[in-house]
Amino acid sequence: MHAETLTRNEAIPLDVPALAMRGIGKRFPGVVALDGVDLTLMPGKVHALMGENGAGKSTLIKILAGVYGKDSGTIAIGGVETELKTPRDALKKGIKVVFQEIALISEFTVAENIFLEEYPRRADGSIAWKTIRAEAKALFDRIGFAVDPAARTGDLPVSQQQMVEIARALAHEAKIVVMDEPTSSLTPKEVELLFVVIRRLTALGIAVVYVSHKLDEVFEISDTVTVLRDGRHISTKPIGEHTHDSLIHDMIGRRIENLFPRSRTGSAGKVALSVEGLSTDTKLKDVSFEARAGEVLGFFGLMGAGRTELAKAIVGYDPIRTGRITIDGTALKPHDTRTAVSLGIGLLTEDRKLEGLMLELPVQQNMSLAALSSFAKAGFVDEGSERSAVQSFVDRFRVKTPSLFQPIKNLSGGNQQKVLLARWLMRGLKVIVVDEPTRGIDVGAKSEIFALIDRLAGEGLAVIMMTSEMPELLGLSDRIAVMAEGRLTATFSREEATQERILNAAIA
Amino acid sequence: MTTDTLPARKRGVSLSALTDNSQIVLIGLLAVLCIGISLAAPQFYSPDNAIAILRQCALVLIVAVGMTMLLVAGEVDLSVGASLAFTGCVAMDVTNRTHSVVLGALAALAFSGAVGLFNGLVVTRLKINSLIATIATMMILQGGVYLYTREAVQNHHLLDAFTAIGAGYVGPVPIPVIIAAVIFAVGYVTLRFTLFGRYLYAVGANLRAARLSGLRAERLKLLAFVITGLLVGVAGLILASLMNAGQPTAGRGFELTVIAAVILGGTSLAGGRGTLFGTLLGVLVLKIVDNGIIILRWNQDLQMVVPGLVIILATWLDIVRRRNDAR
Amino acid sequence: MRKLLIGLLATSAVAVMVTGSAFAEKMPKKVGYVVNYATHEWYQNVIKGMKDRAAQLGFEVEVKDANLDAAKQIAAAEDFMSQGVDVLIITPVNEDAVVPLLRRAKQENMPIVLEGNPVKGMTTLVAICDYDTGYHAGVEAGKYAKEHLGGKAKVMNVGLPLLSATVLRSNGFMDGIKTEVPDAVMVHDLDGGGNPDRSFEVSAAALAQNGDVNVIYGINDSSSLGGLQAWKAAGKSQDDLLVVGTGGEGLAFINAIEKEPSYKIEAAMFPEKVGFTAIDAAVKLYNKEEVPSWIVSPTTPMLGDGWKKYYSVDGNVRTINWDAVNAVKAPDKCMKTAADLKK
Amino acid sequence: MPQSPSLSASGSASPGLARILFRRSEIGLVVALLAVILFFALASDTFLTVRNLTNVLGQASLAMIAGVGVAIVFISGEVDVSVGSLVAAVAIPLITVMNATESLALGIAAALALGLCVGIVNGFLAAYLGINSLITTLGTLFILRGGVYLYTGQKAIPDDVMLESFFQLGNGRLFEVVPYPALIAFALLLVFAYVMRHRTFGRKVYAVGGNPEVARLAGYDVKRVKFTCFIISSLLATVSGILLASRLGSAVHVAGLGFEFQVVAAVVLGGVSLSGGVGSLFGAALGVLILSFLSNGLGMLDLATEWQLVITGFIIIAAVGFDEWKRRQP
Repeated sequence: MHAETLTRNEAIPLDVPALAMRGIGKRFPGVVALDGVDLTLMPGKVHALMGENGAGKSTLIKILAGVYGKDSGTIAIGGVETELKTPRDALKKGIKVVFQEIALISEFTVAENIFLEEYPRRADGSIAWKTIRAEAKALFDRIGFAVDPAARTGDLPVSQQQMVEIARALAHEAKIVVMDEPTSSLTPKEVELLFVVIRRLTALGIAVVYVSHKLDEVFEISDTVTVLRDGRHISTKPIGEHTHDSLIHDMIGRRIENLFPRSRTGSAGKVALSVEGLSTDTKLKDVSFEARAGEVLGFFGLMGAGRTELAKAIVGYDPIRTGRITIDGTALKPHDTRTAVSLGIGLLTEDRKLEGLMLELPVQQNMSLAALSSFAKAGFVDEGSERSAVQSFVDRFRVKTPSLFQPIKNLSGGNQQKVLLARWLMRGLKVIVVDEPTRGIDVGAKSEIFALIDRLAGEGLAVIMMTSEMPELLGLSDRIAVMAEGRLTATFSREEATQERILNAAIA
Repeated sequence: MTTDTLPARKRGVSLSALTDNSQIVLIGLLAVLCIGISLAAPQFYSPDNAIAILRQCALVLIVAVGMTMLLVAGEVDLSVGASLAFTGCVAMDVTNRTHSVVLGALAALAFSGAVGLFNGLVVTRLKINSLIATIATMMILQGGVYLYTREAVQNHHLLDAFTAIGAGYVGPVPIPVIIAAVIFAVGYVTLRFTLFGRYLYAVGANLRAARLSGLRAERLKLLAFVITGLLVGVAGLILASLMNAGQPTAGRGFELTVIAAVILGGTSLAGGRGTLFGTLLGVLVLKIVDNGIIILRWNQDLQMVVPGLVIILATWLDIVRRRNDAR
Repeated sequence: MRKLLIGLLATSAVAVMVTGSAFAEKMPKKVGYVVNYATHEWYQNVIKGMKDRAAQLGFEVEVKDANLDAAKQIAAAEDFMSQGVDVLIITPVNEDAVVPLLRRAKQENMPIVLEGNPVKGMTTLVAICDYDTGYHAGVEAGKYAKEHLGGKAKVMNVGLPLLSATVLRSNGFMDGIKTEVPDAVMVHDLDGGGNPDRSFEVSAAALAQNGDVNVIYGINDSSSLGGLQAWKAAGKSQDDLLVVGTGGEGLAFINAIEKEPSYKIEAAMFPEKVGFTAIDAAVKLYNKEEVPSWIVSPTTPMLGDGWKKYYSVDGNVRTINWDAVNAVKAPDKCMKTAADLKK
Repeated sequence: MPQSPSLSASGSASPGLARILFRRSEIGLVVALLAVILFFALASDTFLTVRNLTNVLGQASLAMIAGVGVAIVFISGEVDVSVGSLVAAVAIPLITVMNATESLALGIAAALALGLCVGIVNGFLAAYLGINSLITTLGTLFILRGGVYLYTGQKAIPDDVMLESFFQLGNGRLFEVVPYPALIAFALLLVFAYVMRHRTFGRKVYAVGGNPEVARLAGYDVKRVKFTCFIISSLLATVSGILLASRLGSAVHVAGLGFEFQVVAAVVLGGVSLSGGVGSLFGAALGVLILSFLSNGLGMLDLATEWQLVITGFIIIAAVGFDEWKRRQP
């Protein structure tokens, strides 16, 4: 049966919507993620889902995948109203999702991950490993992806893992295939292969949801576009009725002007951080750069290019093999966050939950962590001055929290990020590294974070910003460094930088 | 609610500054136990019994102070029972040889501190899960104590000061209770008000975040292990004094009692959550249950069953409570 | 005095030679002993008695420890059988748990001497009489109570219900004390776990519940000492108290008798003698001689300084006085055994 | 890009007993086991005999059977320490029912029924109510042991009917050579290794332990998988308990004290991670064998219990420490 998965399923009627979501609502503590959103998918069509980060795309997809339950609204599949309470329900209805975050078991082989949802079995019920390997290989051959089906998934680079994710959605019969940012780390050649696959899927009558930031891709592949903003449905139109500008307008709304409030005028100061010939065992190869006080140095790279690894190495978190890191003239002992912090460099991590937040602890404890020793006298924490310092940051940053004693897990992503940023500002840094500072943050809070970053540079900090978001890269950076495969491939001044040049350098 | 981890300090110390929801459940449980037992057996409230309970609590509480710090930092030490027995033997032996209580006490602390250091190094340097590492240490100590002494180390020095550590009184209050109270107070202040205490919560709540913020997570954990070790030394000294001998067979199952009390007090096995006040309540509940079973002349086998049930129940109530908080 | 000692030693040497020569015909090469709990002082002394006796007779005793694990005990016995020992001596962790082992040993013609308690299908058992030990100590305690405690006996039994042997001791003690003080009562019947800290803990609670006690009985020295320490910690005077311990295996009781005014009676069970007797039984089995199915090893209550008759202490080393111990008469049969408990 | 063809050739998707047995992670354990055997063979002249080696296999089988179950729970990302009391508890229905009915089958059924109940309770508390499984099973460890003491009045329940089949179960040998418990252990090991490798349930266990969120996205019922693992663990511990009861010829209230430590130590030594998703049942079995041969060999050298404890403790630290170090290497 698996060999036949790529043949037209005659049972799919082409005139009934494959999926009709009506008035979907979903709220999280402190945030309305979705508010009455509609989405209709037709068989054999590619439907692009657009919107800024935090617009509600991921939430909508997760409801479709059965990961989240909806608070209100209805879902009909093939004209039949249905409930998707668990991922299993969604899979049974033929909904396959390629998630943005890699959803693979790293200990398993690629082939096994492909068939994770349903293992092919032999007559006696045991797993047909030979079939799995053969079919995985056949599948990759058919799609044209070069991935070794026998490799341990965790050993693969992120781009290949992404291909495995995509391939997995095609391994079984599906009525609806959802792809959430499938190309974020693929090369243009691989993107072309993906598009061939998508076209083949639609020819079979499968409805495809395509989520992407990349306008060119959307114009190339999609039939219809739905735009979400701030959890609301903004527009659904055939792609032919859109221009680049109209699409951006729908996504960003009026905020396009003030999203990147650049207030700085002065030029950069002296060198605050210098990195020479930095290499690690894991990723980085001979990275050298300098960052100056009062500037935002943006780092761009596709997924797996080494941005996060670079961030972790220069703040002393990960060990390095060779190279020299100097902060404000003092050499940093590698793999020692304590000295790094005391020298004045800190990291706002990409993964807030895993590396930033102490979820169960209150706002106050979370914010004061790095600066705590400055409130201590003879080892005792002066909680009075700690609290007033925290309170002043809560006021200045407009952190929305019922009290300083609220566990931080109950705050929205934007407010959490403000608390983590304040953690470092309270400490008083010379260099701050921010890694994907707006991931999972809604649009309103986003511009506040941008304003904060801008202000930091204005106050004389060297800001190093790792990002995969082109608008924020271009909007905020004074200089832009581009990485690929662990190397620094290009550096542009603000004036030189264009999307095309940056992308070319990132793909090289 | 405010928080279940670090209670908010209000101006002036009110009861609500010391407690939180999970502890209200425990306080209620404690009240029910006390009332129930004393209705059935009035001797429960006799001064003798109160002192007996407090003295029993003292030993557990002293070690539980360290264990709370360890659990808050996300680690655990199962070797405390075996270490307790060994330390008692060392204390008695050295006091016998030197006729000095001070040297005996120092030797006990040095030994148990070294055990804590060993545990800490194995966990932080070799990166072995502390559950496994301290099971191994437990085996080593259980074997080691018999290599050290085949039989109970008798009191040959007959120093009154040594006997007083465990069996003496200041006024009506037994000295071990005073020692425990002091250690509890110091522990409470340390965990609650000092940089070290606050850092332990951070390390346990999110190790990576703590390291990224410049905390020396490994060293903090190591310190918590050493503190636990030293407190075991104090308890071992008291036990040796109470028993008037260093008993290599003592301390069996002691580690489970201590951990049970700490967990019952609302400290999470996952780290980052817990208070010493909760631990105090946990110790009291467990020891009053233990005492009540004897006072009520129930079958002593229940002393195994009841704590098992109480801990599962308390943990479940905690989960229910937190689930409700999240809404 | 010294001459007397030397004289005693000389006679004991002769006695040893005489008894030794009785077995002169055939000695096993190796005897294996699976002990239930080698780290306990009692068994340390049993082993000491065995090794001493075997050395006298010129062969080797090898010991494996079950460490209170019934499964490990079976494994250790298996290992001995495959190693090829000539006779096996076993102190069961649990009497019922060695029945299959005895069956297998019989299939392989491995002679087995049991120590401790009787087991279905056994050939011979070397044991003290637990009930009798408690009983005689109880009689002495009763006499003491009549003389010093105003004829009243309110007993706190720091017991160990886990083992039938220790239950028998407690029962014997109460029955014995009642022969002298008929209205003696057991105020507390406790499970002290046989270890000192647990005994201390439960005794402290029990004394708080009802402190009207004047006799503390412990099924072993750890239990009686735990009970006494709890008494002292409760701030009670030892003036009207009698403490009775059982076992007399280590230095602890000697220390207590010397230093604690209330510690007056110790029911000595002479573990060394048990080991000694077990080896003799093993040799007999090896020679396929007739052996009684129950060989009783003697016990006796020691009052006050009475221990000095059987033991001498130098520093941390305790030496048994074999003559005095060998002179203690053992009954042919126990008054009560574990079988009586099941009725 | 770490993608060497030699590694992928020996990748986990290759069936065949020999290749399963000697996958990367287990080679170290096999070498360690052989080293232990070699050492004692040289140090003691009574160690390397067929009789002794088969003895050890028989002795190891109890920990191995329970260890397979505990390893499965570990792989699913949970912990089960209740097995120490369970092996003692299941002997009670076994012996009682056998005494009443003179039927081995009914006795075994009664024992399995109790094991099933305990598994359901553990699984329900840990998987469905979400109580930390260490606390849950520590609780049931206490409750079961206390329950055994209460029920038996701290006395063993003897086997009154003395069925030959029951005696043979734990004490007999196939062809007078291989102990039946060893055969049963090996059979169960093979069955569950097959399940973990070649049935979807086994793969779900690995997935759930390796990454519960991904497993949920793949449509697995994470709670049910964990629930089932607890039941398997309890049932396997029941089998251990039945064999133990046969070897002890009775329901012994003190049986299995500390058994849980022994099993957990062996399983971790065998490379099964406490954090889930990693390890194999063969590894766990090798861990059991290493500790069993160690204990037997040290006994042969006439080393007392205290030395055995000390040496075993250090070996666990060294072995697990080495494993962690190896895992950290890129």
